[in-house]
Amino acid sequence: MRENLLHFIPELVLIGTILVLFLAAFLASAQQRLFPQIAFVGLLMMLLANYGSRDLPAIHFFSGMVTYDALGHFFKYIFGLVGLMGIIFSHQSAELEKADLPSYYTLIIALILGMVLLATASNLLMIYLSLEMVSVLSYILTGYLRGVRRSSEAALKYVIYGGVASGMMAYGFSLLYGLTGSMDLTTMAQYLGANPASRSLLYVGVLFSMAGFGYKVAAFPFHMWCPDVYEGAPTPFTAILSVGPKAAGFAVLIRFFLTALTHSSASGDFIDFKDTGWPEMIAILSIATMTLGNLTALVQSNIKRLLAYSSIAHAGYMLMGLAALNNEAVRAVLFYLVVYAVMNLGAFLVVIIISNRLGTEQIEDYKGLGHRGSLGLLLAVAMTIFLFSLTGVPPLAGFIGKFYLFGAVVRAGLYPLAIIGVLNSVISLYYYVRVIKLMFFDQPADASPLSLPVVSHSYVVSGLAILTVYFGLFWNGLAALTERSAKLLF
Amino acid sequence: MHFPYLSFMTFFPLVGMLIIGLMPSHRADCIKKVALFTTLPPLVAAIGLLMHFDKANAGLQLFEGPYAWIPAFHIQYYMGVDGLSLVMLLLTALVCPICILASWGIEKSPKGYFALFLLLDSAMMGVFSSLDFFLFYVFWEVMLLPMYFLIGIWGGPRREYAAVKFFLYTLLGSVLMLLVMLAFYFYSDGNTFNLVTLANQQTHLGPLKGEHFRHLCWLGLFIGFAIKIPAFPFHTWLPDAHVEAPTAISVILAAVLLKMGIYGILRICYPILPDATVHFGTLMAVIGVINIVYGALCAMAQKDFKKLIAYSSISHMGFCLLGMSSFTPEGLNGTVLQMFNHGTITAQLFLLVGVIYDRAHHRDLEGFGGMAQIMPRYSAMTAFAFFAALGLPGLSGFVSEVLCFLGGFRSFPIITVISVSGVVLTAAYMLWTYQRVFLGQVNEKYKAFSDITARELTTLIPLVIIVVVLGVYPSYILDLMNPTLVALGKTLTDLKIAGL
Amino acid sequence: MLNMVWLVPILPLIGAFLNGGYSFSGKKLVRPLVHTIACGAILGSFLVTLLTFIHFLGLPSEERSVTVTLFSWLNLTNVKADVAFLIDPLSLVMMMIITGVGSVIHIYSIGYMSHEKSYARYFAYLNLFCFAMLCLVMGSNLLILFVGWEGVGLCSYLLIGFWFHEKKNAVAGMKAFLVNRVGDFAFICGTMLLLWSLVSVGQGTVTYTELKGAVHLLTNQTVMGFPVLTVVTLLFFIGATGKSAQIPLYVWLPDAMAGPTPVSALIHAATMVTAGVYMIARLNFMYSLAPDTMNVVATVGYATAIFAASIGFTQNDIKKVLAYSTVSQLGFMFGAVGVGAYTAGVFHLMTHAFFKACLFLGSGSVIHAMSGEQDMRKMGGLKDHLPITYKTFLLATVAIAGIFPFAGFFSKDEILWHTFNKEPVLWCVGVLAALGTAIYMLRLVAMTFFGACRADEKTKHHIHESPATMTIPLIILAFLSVCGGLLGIPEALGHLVGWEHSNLLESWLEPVFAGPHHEVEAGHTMEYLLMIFSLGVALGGCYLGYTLYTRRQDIPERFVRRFPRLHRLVENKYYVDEIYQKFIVDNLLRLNQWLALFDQKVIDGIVNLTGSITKVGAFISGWFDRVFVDGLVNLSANLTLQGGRGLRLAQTGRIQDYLYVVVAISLLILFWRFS
Amino acid sequence: MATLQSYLMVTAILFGLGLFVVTTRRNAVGVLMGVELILNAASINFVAFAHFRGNDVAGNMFSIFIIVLAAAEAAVALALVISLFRQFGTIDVEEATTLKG
Repeated sequence: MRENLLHFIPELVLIGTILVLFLAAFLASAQQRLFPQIAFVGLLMMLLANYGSRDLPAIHFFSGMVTYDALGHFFKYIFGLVGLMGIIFSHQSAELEKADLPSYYTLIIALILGMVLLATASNLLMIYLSLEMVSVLSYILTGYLRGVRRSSEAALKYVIYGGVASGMMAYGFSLLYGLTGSMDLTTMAQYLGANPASRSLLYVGVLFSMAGFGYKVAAFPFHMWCPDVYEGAPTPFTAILSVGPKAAGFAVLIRFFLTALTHSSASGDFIDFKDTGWPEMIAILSIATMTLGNLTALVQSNIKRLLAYSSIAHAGYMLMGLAALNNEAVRAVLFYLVVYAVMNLGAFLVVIIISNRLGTEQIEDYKGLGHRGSLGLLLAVAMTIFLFSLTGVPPLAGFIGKFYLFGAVVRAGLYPLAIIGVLNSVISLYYYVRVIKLMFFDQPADASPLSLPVVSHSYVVSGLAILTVYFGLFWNGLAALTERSAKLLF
Repeated sequence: MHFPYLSFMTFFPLVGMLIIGLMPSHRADCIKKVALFTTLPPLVAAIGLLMHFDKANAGLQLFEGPYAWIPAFHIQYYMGVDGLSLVMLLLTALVCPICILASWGIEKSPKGYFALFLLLDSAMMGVFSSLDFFLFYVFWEVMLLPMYFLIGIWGGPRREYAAVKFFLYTLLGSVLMLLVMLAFYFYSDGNTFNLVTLANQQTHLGPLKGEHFRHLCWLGLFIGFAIKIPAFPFHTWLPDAHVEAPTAISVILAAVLLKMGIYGILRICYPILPDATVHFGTLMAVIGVINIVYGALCAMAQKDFKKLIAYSSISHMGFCLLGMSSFTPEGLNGTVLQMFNHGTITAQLFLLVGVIYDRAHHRDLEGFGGMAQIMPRYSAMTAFAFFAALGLPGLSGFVSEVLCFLGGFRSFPIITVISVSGVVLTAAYMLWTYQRVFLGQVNEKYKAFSDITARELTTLIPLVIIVVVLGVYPSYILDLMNPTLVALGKTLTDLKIAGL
Repeated sequence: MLNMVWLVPILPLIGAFLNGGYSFSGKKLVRPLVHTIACGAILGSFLVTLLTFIHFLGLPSEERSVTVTLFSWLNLTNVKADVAFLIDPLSLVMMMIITGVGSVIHIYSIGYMSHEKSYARYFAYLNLFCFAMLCLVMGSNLLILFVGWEGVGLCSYLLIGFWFHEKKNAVAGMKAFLVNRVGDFAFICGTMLLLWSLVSVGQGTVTYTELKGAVHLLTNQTVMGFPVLTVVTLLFFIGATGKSAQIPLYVWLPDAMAGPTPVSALIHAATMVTAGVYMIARLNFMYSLAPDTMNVVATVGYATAIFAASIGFTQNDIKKVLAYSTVSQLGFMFGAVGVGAYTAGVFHLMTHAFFKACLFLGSGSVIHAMSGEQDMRKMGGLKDHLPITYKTFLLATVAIAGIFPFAGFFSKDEILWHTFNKEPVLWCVGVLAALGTAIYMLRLVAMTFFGACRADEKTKHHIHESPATMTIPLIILAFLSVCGGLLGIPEALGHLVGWEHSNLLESWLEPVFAGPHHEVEAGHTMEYLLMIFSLGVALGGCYLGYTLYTRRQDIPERFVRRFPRLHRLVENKYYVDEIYQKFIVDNLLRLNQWLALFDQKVIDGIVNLTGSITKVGAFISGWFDRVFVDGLVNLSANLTLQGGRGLRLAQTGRIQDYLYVVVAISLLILFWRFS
Repeated sequence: MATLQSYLMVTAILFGLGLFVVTTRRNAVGVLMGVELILNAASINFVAFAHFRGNDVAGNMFSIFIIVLAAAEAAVALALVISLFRQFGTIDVEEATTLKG
């Protein structure tokens, strides 16, 4: 038991942080600046604790509900860093000015905890619980802007959509449970490997389960909440939403499919049990997701919606990795998640800064940003780096991510998928570049230099931009990390 | 251990870029000077490289690396030159300072312009020196970014359209290349991006499975490179890009960037997929002849001076395709020489168009007339460049065109004979243009135009000298690359004969 | 002396470079400096040529062929070409002509161009031309020949359009270059075919000396069913028709008269246009192996000779008459080489260079005196005003008409004699052409120098004899026109005076043209008869021409009145040819203009036709490019955007629509899976 | 004695009804009830499977958790419905369409 808790320290730290935040809200609710600091420190400690637990052996614990393995360890880093970024982004946000900040930060930390649990869950029940935890907290945070129509509307849509999706998932889980007699992913795999089971029922179960996962990562056809919610939610939270739950969704997708529904071969490839045909399903959903995301992004005029569709498209790229069914693919997805997190958070931070400063989310208003003083230039250059990276142009991190993904797909011999993927990234260029074009090629309506309310934001933007370039050139460390992390405990 | 010429040439411009980045943007003069002096050391290094280069050695040499860059993917930092890349590096090193000089008149945020230009310079050098496919690809793509901004910010009225078109087209080509690159990696022995190792693996005998698959790989690469050449029917980005780009960028685009397509085919398709190359030889020749004739006919129909030159570039790059498709030593030598010569000649043409555009602010061929009386020296320079472009013997263009024809005739007599008609067409549109713009009645509107300035002349004179010298003594360059190309051609010819 | 021979082409090049730079720099013009450089350069190369010639005279005939290699030009696997000069009797003859006549014309230009603003540019071009022409004749291989070949084309372009401020001149230059390029197209193809055919028999080369030993290997080779050598030589000949203004590519030459008159003399009479003849003479070993081509060459040559002569009658522009005369005389030369009489061809080339240069320079002197007037109908009676010009002109006319013992007699007669032996029909054509030549030349002289002056008063007032820089060259050339023929006195005549090897030129050129003499010699008696006959024809022609256009102008007028329907026939002399040509042209272009001037129609016809065809083609392909190739790209871009718009509509904002999508797609997947 | 098949049939119908309700009801509360139906279908499935596997405790546990989470979700959802009513003056989900495209 003591050992189990040792594995659980990062989560415990988060729980502790939540308690401290409660206490602080109770004792010193007037000290508005205190809460982000507590949350920040809590997350830092969680990251430290996670670092400290890096060499622990992989085990299942809590009756097999939760797993400690390299994959989960990796995702804890991602969530911790996303949380840190979220706190920085929320700092002095114009949107959140009137909101209840103590609860906001508490909810953020709880959300992080939920994502951590989701990424480490190894039992259907735990998956359901943690997924609901993330969902419910997300609904609340989406509707956090009181008296703002779009926020409430988005939250309501989100909750209905999420309810249906998780309901379908629960129904799917019930079928899987019925078929295998177990909720533990490893046991399910053992059962499926050894016993006959109805393939069609299994497929129905997988498809309905996919509704829950797909909704978390915003994959077609479970993506439609995404643009509306991104647009309606407070932007700092949108930034977290576009990265955190998506990453958690991929963690659970990887764990679910690769643990319960495949067995691994000696060559590092995973083989689909019983030939259920779910990899084809994933491949088709992946194609549909990226194509739809990219095409719809072409005609957007709101930058948050544009980034929403772009995030859908990126989910499509990453699903491609899942369909490839090999070790490289898992590594590629992990790698892609990291670089996606960096560049997408960067892009959102620029959006937040512009929104705070200019009060606009319209792409048109980015006109001539590069000509508005050194800050404007900095933001425009950073945004350019993020957007080009999202397109996948070397030497930026996004390219390396795509390189890994396409590499895995080519390795798996799925050439049509790869070609559609690269064509999609060409299409995506068009809308990313439109923003860049506006920022540089056009003259601003108001040429006055920009000033920044929060100085630290410009450092963070620069940092993320540099990181994007750095990972594009020297990604060996990150590659090694993902290689280490792409190990599941079966 | 020799001086790392290649790395120096590749990364020195980046140093200049950083320095410019740190300079205050109102010191335009200083920025220009820094830019100029950043492009000169690579030129010196290129000459050093030339001195150090062993002409008798057909293979790659003066290696730098391979150093592990990303061991996880066996990606290396690996550079080296052979006759082929040496010539291209010389061209790039030469054209860059000229372009900086030609950009002296840039007034709109010179800081950004020159910084981006130097980034472009660096990437171009990198492409020509890389021996690792991944490294090559990274440099290849890095070129796109500065190019996009240079056209899009400093270009003409339709610059946005042109820039996006350029970017989309070339990105489309390069993502296909990316896929093939990955296929090479996964299907090669020991999973490598190292171009030398890949070529030595004789993939047509070894690990890359299936003939069909190799043909697909070849086509993927070829489309990627053909867009850059640009080969029919992937060429329509070029006229737009040229028309909108500022003068110096047109120069660099025509003189260096277009060469990368051919270079890529020769560096990657030929050695790594020789059997597929032989299989598609006729395709290349046919595209070549279409480029030549079609480009020339289109050029004749143009009313915009720059568009005309752009189409003439398309036509001239067709000679390269024709020459290289023959696999004969003559054809291959002609191709590479034509790349170099086209670089120097078209650079002049674009510089010259820039001169008149700076004065008249339009490029309508019908809108001039009698300029030879107003600007005699400018007209003389233009006449020289035009005659060089139409392949006048004694100037460099002739040698390479004739070699392309000679080579092409061996393998594709009929196609080549059709191509030779391009010589007549080229002369027709060049002379017709010259007559319309420079000869005949003086257009009173432009009577006050000043003749070509010393700075403008400075950009042209080195190119003129090279064109003359290589026309009279082409062996100077041919000797550099002949061994490399003979070796390359031999593999393919042997395969071709074996295949028959 | 041979190690200095490279100076021959280089000196004019240096001159061109200096004067070109001078012109480019835009510095104040110092005329003496310019023409000293230019004339010094060409005289220098003449001197070197002369010394080389003298040196050669001292060598036994088999040693009179030396290759002077400067450096390797191309050294590839199959194509090896040096920048090298082949000095042998043939190239020496050509060099002598080029530098000699060239020098004379350079000097003449000092006077003729004395008022020209672009004096330095003019001399730079002239020197550059000499350089290119010398490369052409001295080059030791086909590629160097081609360099010179195109080089002279360039200079021709530059000099025809020398007064480019008039669009007409600029267009004429362009036409000359383009028509030549058509010929060059064939030339390049011929070179490629020759080279690769030789490579396939293991003897790939383009060097004359090596070709000579290798071409016989190709006698049995075919390409697409035709003998390789025939195809190659025909392709080369097409190239020659362009450069040497033969049917069908002669159209540029009359227009080329737009250039300054000394240029017409040098380029379009004495040297450049003979390049084709030189080329065939140089490749005689190849042509001799291709009898079919020889027939074509001879036929085209004579056809051109008579055809151009016929046009000579209808022209009123003094230079145009001479231009057609040049075309006609070039036809004789091709006729000569076509029947295998290479020596005769080169001989005529040389004598023609003398008398035609003299005629052109003389006409230049006339034009100079007439303040630029070129229409002969406005001249007349100039013999008293321009005595030296008149006398030299008359001598040259007599020479071209072929009167014994002037130069033209010997060369033309030798051609006709060889032709008679080979093909009597062509001989008849030749004689007719010679008769025509005599008549129209006398017409020219009559209209220009005899009778009353028809110029307006102002012009009349200005008429004056040209300065010494112009008259001295005329005298030199007139002298050569008179005596030049003595270099090739036929052996039949030499025999009469006891001089066995009287044909100096033939024995000089023998090493080059040594080959099987397959002509059947018809014996001296026949030769005498023919000689007397053609002399009679020439004399008759002269008399006729002189009479008809001076004392008895009433005869043609009465003739016209008596036979109105024959009016045009008489006026145009060889109407049959003209109808033939008009028929073609009108079918090609303008059916409604039967009576328009003949050559203009040809020019409009061929050049404009090709021009409009290419323009239409260019337009179509430009359109194609815009609409289809680009259109396809834009279409796919539009489709993509449309797709985006369509998909955007699906995002209605209604949550239940979203749920519909979820349900529908899930059902769809299940159906797809289980059906 | 009811067989597993009959339970599954019932839950399938319930699930379908739930989907039908969520896609057709315009009243937000009604839609939420549809969600409850779906969750109930899953819940009954779990219990049924657990029963036929010898009262497996895991299945029963899952259904209890579903009920708990459904309640939590409903709480949040209803709060949001109220908020929506404040903003839009209606709980008709068709009205809440400002975010689209």
